[in-house]
Amino acid sequence: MAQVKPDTGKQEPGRIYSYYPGCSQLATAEEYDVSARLVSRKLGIELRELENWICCGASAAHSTDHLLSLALPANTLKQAEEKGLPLAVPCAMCFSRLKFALHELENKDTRELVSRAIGKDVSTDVTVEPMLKILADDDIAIPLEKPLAGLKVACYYGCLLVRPPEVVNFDDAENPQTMERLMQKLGAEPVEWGLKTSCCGAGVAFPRLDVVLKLSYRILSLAKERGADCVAVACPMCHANLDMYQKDMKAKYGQKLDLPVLYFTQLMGLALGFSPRELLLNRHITNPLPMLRRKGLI
Amino acid sequence: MSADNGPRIIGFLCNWCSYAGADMAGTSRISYPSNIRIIRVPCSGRVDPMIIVKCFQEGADAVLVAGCHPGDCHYNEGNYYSRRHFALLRELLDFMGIDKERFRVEWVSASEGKRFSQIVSRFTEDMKKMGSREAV
Amino acid sequence: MSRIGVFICHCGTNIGGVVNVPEVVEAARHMPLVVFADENKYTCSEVGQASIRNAIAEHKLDRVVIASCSPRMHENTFRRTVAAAGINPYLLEMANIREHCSWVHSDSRDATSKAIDLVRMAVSKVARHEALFPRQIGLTKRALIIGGGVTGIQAALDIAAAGHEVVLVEKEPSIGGRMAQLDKTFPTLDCSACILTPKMVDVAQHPNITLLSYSEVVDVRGFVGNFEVDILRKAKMVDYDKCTGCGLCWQACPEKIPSEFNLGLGYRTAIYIPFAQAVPNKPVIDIANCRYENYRRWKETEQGPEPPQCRICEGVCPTEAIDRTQRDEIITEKFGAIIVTTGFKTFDHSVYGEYGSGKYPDVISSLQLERLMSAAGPTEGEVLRPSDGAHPRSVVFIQCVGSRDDKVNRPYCSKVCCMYTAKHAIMLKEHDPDVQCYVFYIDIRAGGKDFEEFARRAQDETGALYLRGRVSQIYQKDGKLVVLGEDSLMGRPVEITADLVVLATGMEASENAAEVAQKLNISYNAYNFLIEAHPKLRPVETQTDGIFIAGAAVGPRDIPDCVAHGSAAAVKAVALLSQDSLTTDPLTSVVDPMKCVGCFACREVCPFNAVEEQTTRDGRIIASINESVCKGCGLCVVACRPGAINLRGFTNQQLLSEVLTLVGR
Amino acid sequence: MPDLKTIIPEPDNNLLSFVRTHTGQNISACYQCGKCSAGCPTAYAMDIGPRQVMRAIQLGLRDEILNSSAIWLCVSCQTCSVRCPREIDIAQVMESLRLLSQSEGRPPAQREILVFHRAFLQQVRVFGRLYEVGLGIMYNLRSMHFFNNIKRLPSLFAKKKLHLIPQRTKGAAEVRRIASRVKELEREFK
Repeated sequence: MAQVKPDTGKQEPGRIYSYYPGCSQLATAEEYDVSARLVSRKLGIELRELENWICCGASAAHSTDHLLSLALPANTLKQAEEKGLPLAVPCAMCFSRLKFALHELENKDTRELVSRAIGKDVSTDVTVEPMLKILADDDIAIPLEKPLAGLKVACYYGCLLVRPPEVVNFDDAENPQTMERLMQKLGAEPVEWGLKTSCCGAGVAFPRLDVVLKLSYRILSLAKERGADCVAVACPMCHANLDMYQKDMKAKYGQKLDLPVLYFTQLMGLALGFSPRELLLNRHITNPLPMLRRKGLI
Repeated sequence: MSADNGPRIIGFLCNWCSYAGADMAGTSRISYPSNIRIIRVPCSGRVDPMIIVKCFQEGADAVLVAGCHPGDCHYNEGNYYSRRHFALLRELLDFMGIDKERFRVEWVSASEGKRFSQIVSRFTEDMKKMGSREAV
Repeated sequence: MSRIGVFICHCGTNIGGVVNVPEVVEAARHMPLVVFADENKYTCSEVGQASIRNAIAEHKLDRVVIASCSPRMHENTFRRTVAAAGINPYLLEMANIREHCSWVHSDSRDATSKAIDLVRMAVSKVARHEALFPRQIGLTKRALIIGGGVTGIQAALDIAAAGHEVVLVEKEPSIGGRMAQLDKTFPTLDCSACILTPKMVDVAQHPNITLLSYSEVVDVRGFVGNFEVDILRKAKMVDYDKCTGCGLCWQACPEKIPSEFNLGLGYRTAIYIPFAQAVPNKPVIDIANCRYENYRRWKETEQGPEPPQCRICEGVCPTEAIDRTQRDEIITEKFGAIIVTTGFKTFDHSVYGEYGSGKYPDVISSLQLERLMSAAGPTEGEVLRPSDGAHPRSVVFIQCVGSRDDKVNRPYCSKVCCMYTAKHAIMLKEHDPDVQCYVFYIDIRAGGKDFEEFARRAQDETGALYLRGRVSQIYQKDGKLVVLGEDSLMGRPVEITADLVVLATGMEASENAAEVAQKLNISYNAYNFLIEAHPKLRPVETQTDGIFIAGAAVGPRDIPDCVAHGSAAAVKAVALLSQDSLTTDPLTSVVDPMKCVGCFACREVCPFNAVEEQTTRDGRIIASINESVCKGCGLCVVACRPGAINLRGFTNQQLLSEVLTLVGR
Repeated sequence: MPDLKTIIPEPDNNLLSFVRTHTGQNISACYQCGKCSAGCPTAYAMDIGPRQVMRAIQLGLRDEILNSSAIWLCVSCQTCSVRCPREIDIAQVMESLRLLSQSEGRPPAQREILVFHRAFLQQVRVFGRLYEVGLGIMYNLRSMHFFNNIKRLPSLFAKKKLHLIPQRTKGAAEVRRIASRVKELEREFK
């Protein structure tokens, strides 16, 4: 666990990123976007949002139209490339699509085809990094104001952040530790558990809620069984699936979970002294405030 | 025989399988009642039925003959002969008024230490129940 | 009056911790004929052994009882100890008070009294021991190898290299065995003939090796070091001293017979060599099929129409090597060791009615496919359908034909079929890229160096479609074969229309394996595979000293295993032949000539044929035991009604005395 | 469920070659260990699991696969791809099969999922970004599940998770431009 340096306030070089919020962060996951921006600023990381960025196409595109599933993210990559800054991406889905695009653009023919599709010639000369990696960087000093003492956190990565390794090359595909290390820095207590990269059901919530319920319940119930006070996530889809349907799970599986699901950025925010209101902690369907009060963290 | 009470059991063990099996019971410390006294023979086929008769005449409570499993005989077929001899012997014992149950033939391989101790334990138990022959 | 010394071992606390050793010693002192008893911490230690030697000298002991661990552990150690002190090593008896006592009984009282009993038994037995002396017998430094396949060839070359004489007997006109019929070998795909032929030539040329081709072992007598073997040398009708192997005769011979070597896929002549690289490379005349021999048979009776006289071979032979005077002859040779390498034959698939009873020309065995693939084969290496000579496009392989099938009494796995089928799939694709192979299998068994990788290659690269399931039936339909199977992975029936079906026929012991085994008096299992002395620790030895087994005669094996096996057997034989004389164990049966009535009931039961006939001075024929052959099982003792036979070391008197010490009144 | 008609393998299994050319994956390498199905989160809901999909490719069972619910229930979580001992990118294969199935105009075994994807893209075309309310409405209309998730709306609005006024960005035009170019190119390659 890296020891915590005092906030010097001044920005270190190389801490400026282009920023790609992603669609969900405008609505259902606004709290992720907001908390990410707050925390970054506090840590001296400047996020410059790409203007007029467009959707990455998500699973919809790559399930229905391969070229489109490359063209949409390629357009964003082009924007980032022009800015000449590394691209910071909070949403795991966006991150995955951008990375997949980068990966496939390695192929010359694909690159030419996609360039024609978006009418600009794309290159692979741009780094795409997940918000988690940027904020968990050990070189970044975290000026703790309210250490999350005694808070047991089940860190949940889901699929897209870590899989497949050769595409996303971030942490370990079966047992990642980035979020755990970060939580320790925040003074919280990560619980070790076996489903941190198991799928929550992803985008099929609309058409097949039953699938999401089954998978997400399995994940949440284990987290609870392992003694977690809350689940930390880095993906709006994971968040939605784990946070929104706990009532339905109760109805279906009979267990009252009431296990708050927070974005890791929100937990950072708390530790950095931001108020629950600033961090939009009130936005979650499964209300985390009572638990946080119990723990004396707010 | 020994001072300890209980049945007096004589065991004829073939050198290659059963005697080694009894050794195995020892090396793996699988205990069994101490009543049995073991006589080493090269092959169960070496055990002359007349010797067994003699054992009973002289007052043994029970006799165990143990040899290699059929087919595993160190001498290829010795245990087949013994099997035949002892089938006949049973009838003879019966004729002599000696309970057949007091004479047992078992196959114990060199690796079956556990099996050997189980056989001896069970045999000893049964003989205890049956009581010593004088008592009969 | 013998003077017995008793030594009780503590074995540290192993014995002493449970058995009250001093009490046992005290008891021993009062046993009959015991003049000395003592205890040691560790009797097997040098100190312990020294104390025994000293006691023997000091107390003039002539027999010794040692109560310690199992005799299976240290009997030989202590025999040497007493021998060093001038006592015959067979005047020692051990009481097993560790494995059979202290280690299995916890109650000190019971254990001690049992130990005392065991010592008493030993004392009474040792008093009845007699001095025994191992005999030295000479041996013939010469090895016989039965079977000239790759295993026998390897064994012959290794023994010859060690400087001993070898006679290699092969029933066929040439050595080489099954390996000579193979095209390529897995997983390296090197040419079978190319790697085998040099070895065959070495056999023919090695000064220490005598090759008896076209010969069979008919009788074996004697025992380790001193076997006497009758060998039948079938009449070749060719004088090998004159014959140069020029080949004119077999090119001229008009008679055509389906070639055994090519499994009926091609023809040979009546005077023939089985294949081009044959060793010896000289022909034999197939008397049953030779026209002139046929004529000679007719001449004897003159029944029926007169068949043609041919004798073309005699006409063309430039060296007048054809010798019609030859007759089968039996020669007798002496050997010190025998290695049996009778190999295997492939399963005859005609028993499978559902696969066409061997009647569908385009349903062939894997060995037939080898011949079709071989450049030296009937089709010069072109794979053509036997029925119409067409190139097959769709080929179905069926594994486990005559393996893992109780219905045909072949429950065992033949070990090599998975691999050679993968090889066939790969090779066929190389022969003809348009071929599509389908392989029906139950499991893929590819244990072995580079085997799994090779088996995968057939599927990954050559695109053979593997289907998990046994084929139920094959039937012919307009010139093709319809194969009915299942893909048990999809749980769906499969139907394939094939041009050619190849059955991966399993391995069987060769037809004369059991016969040979009986002549040698070695055991074989229900499938006529020879049985090892120990499946793991004595894999090439048999229960009969001096007779070794190797190769596929022992069980299904691939080439590298057979070669290794052959070398292993060779080493065993060499180890035996390198001795100048053999020591026999004196713990054998002995006949009392006065009591023997010559009923020979003993001979009936003796597993080792150790009982011989002997004529007494007064002309009676009685039994006598060949001590070099007897292994001391004692079956004869029990069988002997007049009680003329006794087993040294385990005499009736000794067993009786042990019993009486326990229950005597 | 797949019908149980007899498999009659064709020598030229074009499905195998299709997958090879479109994904570079060699399905012949699959030795059917089942680790993919064992780890697949949605396998329990599929008619045939990933392992059987691989097997069906080996056997060339076209309809079996392209009509299966498996290819639609695959959520591309990549678990199978990461763990496959034969290093087959199964998730990618699933994707290519989804696309093949559509290009052949086959009715998807999981209609709702395709409807959802289409509705999603529709939103993106209109707004340049995903407008979730729009997606919800559009999906419900197209899938004929009019009241799907309706009961959730109040709480979602209360929590300000849904915005009634969608953001329109210049990006919208960009997306439409790209989308149409893509269509042209794809026609060009057909």
